[in-house]
Amino acid sequence: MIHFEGVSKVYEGQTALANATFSVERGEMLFITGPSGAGKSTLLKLIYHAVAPEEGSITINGQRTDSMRARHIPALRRNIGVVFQDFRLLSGRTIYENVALAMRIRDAAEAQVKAQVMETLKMVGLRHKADAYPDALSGGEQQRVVIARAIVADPIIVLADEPTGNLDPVTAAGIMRIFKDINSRGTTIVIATHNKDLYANTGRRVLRLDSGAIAGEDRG
Amino acid sequence: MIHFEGVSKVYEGQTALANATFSVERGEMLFITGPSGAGKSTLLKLIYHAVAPEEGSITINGQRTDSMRARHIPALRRNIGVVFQDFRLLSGRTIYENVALAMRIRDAAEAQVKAQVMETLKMVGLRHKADAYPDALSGGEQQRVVIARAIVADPIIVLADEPTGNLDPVTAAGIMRIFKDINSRGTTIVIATHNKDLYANTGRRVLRLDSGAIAGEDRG
Amino acid sequence: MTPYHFKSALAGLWKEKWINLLSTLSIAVGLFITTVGLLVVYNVNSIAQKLPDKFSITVYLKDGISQADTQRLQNTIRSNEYVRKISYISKEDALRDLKDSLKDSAYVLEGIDNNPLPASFSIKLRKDYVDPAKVKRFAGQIKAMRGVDDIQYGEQFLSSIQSIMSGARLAGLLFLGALLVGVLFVCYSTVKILFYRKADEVETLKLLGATGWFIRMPFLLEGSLMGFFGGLAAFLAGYGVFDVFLAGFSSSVPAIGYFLVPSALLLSLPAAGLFIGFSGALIALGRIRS
Amino acid sequence: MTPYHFKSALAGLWKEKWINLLSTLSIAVGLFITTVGLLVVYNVNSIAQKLPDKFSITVYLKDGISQADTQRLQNTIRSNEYVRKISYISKEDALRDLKDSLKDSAYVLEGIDNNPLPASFSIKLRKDYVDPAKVKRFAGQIKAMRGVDDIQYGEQFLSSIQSIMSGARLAGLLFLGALLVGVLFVCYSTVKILFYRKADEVETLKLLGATGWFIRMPFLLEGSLMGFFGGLAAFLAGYGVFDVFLAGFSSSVPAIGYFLVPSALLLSLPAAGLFIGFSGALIALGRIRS
Ligand SMILES: Nc1ncnc2c1ncn2[C@@H]1O[C@H](COP(=O)(O)OP(=O)(O)OP(=O)(O)O)[C@@H](O)[C@H]1O
Ligand SMILES: Nc1ncnc2c1ncn2[C@@H]1O[C@H](COP(=O)(O)OP(=O)(O)OP(=O)(O)O)[C@@H](O)[C@H]1O
Ligand SMILES: [Mg+2]
Ligand SMILES: [Mg+2]
Repeated sequence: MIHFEGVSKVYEGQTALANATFSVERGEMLFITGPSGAGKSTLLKLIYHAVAPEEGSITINGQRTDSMRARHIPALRRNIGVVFQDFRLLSGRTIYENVALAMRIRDAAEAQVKAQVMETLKMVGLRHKADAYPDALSGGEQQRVVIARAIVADPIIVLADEPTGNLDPVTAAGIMRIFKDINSRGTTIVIATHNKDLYANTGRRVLRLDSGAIAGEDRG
Repeated sequence: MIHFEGVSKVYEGQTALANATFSVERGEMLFITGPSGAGKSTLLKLIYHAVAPEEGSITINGQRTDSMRARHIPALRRNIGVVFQDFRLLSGRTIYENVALAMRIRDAAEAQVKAQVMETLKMVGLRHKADAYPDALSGGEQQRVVIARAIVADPIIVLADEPTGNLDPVTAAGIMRIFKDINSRGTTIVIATHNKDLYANTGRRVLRLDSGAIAGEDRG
Repeated sequence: MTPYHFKSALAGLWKEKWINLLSTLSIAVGLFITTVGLLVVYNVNSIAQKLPDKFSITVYLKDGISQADTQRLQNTIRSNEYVRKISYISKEDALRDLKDSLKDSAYVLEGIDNNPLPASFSIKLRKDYVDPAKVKRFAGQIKAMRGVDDIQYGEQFLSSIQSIMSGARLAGLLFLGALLVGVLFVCYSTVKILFYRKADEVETLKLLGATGWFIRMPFLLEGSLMGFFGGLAAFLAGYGVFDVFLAGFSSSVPAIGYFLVPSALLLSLPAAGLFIGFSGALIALGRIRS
Repeated sequence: MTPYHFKSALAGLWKEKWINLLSTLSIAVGLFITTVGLLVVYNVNSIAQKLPDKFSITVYLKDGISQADTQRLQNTIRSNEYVRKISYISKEDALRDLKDSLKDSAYVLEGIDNNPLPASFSIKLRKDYVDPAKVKRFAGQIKAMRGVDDIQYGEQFLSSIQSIMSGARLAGLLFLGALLVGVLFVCYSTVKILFYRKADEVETLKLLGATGWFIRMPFLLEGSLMGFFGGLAAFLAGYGVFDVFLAGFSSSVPAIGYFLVPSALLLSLPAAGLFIGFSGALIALGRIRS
């Protein structure tokens, strides 16, 4: 589903990812871990093409994306749901509208939007906040809105960047149950996290990054 | 140092804190924990007067602050260093300038600013990023800049809201060492967190919040 | 454009209503100033256009010319494409005119018994031919005709009409040009500055997989609506000032009564505003690259 | 104001140079349009001011008045506060003038041997007294003097001067007023919209404990600098257009040569810009409450 071959990303002299080669199978759930600044977010950004690599090839769902034409990028991104590390909620729109956006971009019918948005908000425990604006939510509530937006449109890949950084252990476990659930229905999931609890005893693959290099791989 | 007496905070019908009474002694390090949306951030905001309580009295450093005149608020805030949950870095200024701001607000001399900012950036491991802009930093790096800004001017109180949400365990432990260090030199510290590792086995007081109420207190 | 885009634009306008109102008023002010400028230039021009009406050529006829010859001459001249109007002034008319113009001093003429003044034609030209070179050529043609004694026209008056008209036209065009460019620029930059702070929102929409047009649509609608309402405000202001206020003043200051306000100009303001708002938003957003 | 504030303002200007440049140019355009408007009104006014120069009163003297009486009369009139200039026209001068004005028809006067025209004074009034009511009163006084036969002045000309002047003045003031208010508003709202997106930054500074003036200072400096440079750009544009461009055109279109550009107006533009930028920023930031 996702294949990196010798991929490197350099920001103005700062190497964020160096010669990374790895694959994620369809329907897999992969964890990425490593110290602060190791390149986890960069790796995810390369998948949804927020940044392009300096070297190497990236294949997503059978399609080469590293040197993709700009006009094909939106279609690629519509296949991917992203939990951004910095949230990226639109402050001028309600929680409902923020989550609905992911479906509107995909031209979903209004009735379907409403049903699916409300159901997803219920899953993350925020149905009662549908009409609030992001500023009126706690940090953890905002993070759950971002998670809802990432999964609401049933993308074939979900990328989650530190999705539980602002969540208490109980809520975090709830979110992980949701991820496991959609994963079991076939969605490929990649989670970048520092939180060992998320992958401990799951038996899932864990990729360790250090200073931009893949430093090892084991099972949680 | 900090005393809350029957403090309540209500946002448009949503009770964020209800009838909270507690004290923090000078030189203490207090943890606040509780599920997402429990009112931790609200409690900290009441201390640095980002919001005012509907009921109750708040005393900081011997001074009633709940119904304080607007013109006295800046002086109160200059006694307090805050690690904001949402970072609040100024995107138009370099890391150096973001951290230096906390000292310039206090009218520090330029030489002192330079020395202290560089030392603090070194403490959080970001000396080499001094000239970068916040956008060019990873999530965890940004969080450490916020921590540096909160402590650089040696405030008498440090409030940290989920300060390790984006940090790996090793870096988080480093930050906790810094907090312990400045605490041992007399600074009062209040940390709101979900991360049990931060307070486990420290013997410090831990305040548990649930749905805006103080649900209990124990020692980590 | 889906109902979603429309609702989204309205919500966007409402959420930040004060700053949007400010931008709308900026556009209104810009359009209003342009309107005033257009009206001033239009009026100066229409006054300048009337000047050639006052220009005339006098053709003195030989003494003793027959009535038939006079008639033939008049017909020949009248058929010329230059001529708008030709009138005959007999010897008696000329003397009466002279007496009228002498007014109180007319008694100097009292001793005269045979009329020494010649008969003449007074010719008014079509506007387009009131031009020094053309008039000179035309005058030459007429002077060569049989029965014409002499020809006279205000060469100086003619060249000063020319100079005033071309001066007014040039100044007006420069002023209008500067005004139009300036106001378009200000409107555009108002929209651009307004949308500048949306860069983050645009970035997020792109990362979510939105296409360029999906992202642009609400902004284009917002810009168009602001422009439209700006134009409407300018229209109302123009209507208020020109139709009501000036009408009130013109009773005490008659000159103002001659000020012309073509209502088509005022009526086109909302459309102009809409166009400016739309294109301003389009340019302000620029190319949206993923 | 510390060096920090100054550096911070410069860094702020530089970090977002394009949008700041756009705002600066908006201010420049606004000031330039105002300048053009001021110049137009100034010139229309100075033309209107010259009209009274053309107004004169003619005092016809009785036939056979002695030279001494004429002299005394002239002294009396000259000493009146209304009078700017008085000149004597003898009977001979009057006849010569009449001959000149008759031009080709002057031969009608050839048979005349005794001069029937009266001597006269031509009086020019001080500008402030060229007013229908005042002139009427003054004319009455003179007519009552010994040796004066009749008095004549263009009553119609006088009232049309009046009407043109007050019309031009009113239209000019309205236009200028609208322009000034409009341009000030646009400049202000440009700065306001520009600083709107800084609301977040201001909020953060407040939460860090900064006082109102600490927060305002860099913005005031930014606004002032943008205003100053906007004014400078307007000055350069004004200088370019009026002093260079118009001078070039005036050789082909003489009317343009009479266009007056008071250099004090152009020179004050940078200061005006600075003031607008500063006060715009001050108002845009509003009260900063903690
Ligand atoms: N836009 C950028 N310009 C320059 N350097 C960048 C940029 N983005 C990231 N970097 C650098 O690249 C390195 C990797 O960043 P990345 O965000 O991938 O780290 P991360 O593993 O996600 O860290 P964290 O756990 O702190 O979020 C960091 O050192 C960071 O400073
Ligand atoms: N400005 C606001 N307007 C309305 N409701 C608010 C506002 N800020 C917070 N709330 C609500 O108050 C409650 C407490 O919020 P608070 O931010 O204190 O939670 P928290 O304990 O910090 O949660 P988290 O761990 O998720 O950061 C939440 O339910 C939140 O939705
Ligand atoms: Mg990251
Ligand atoms: Mg919180």
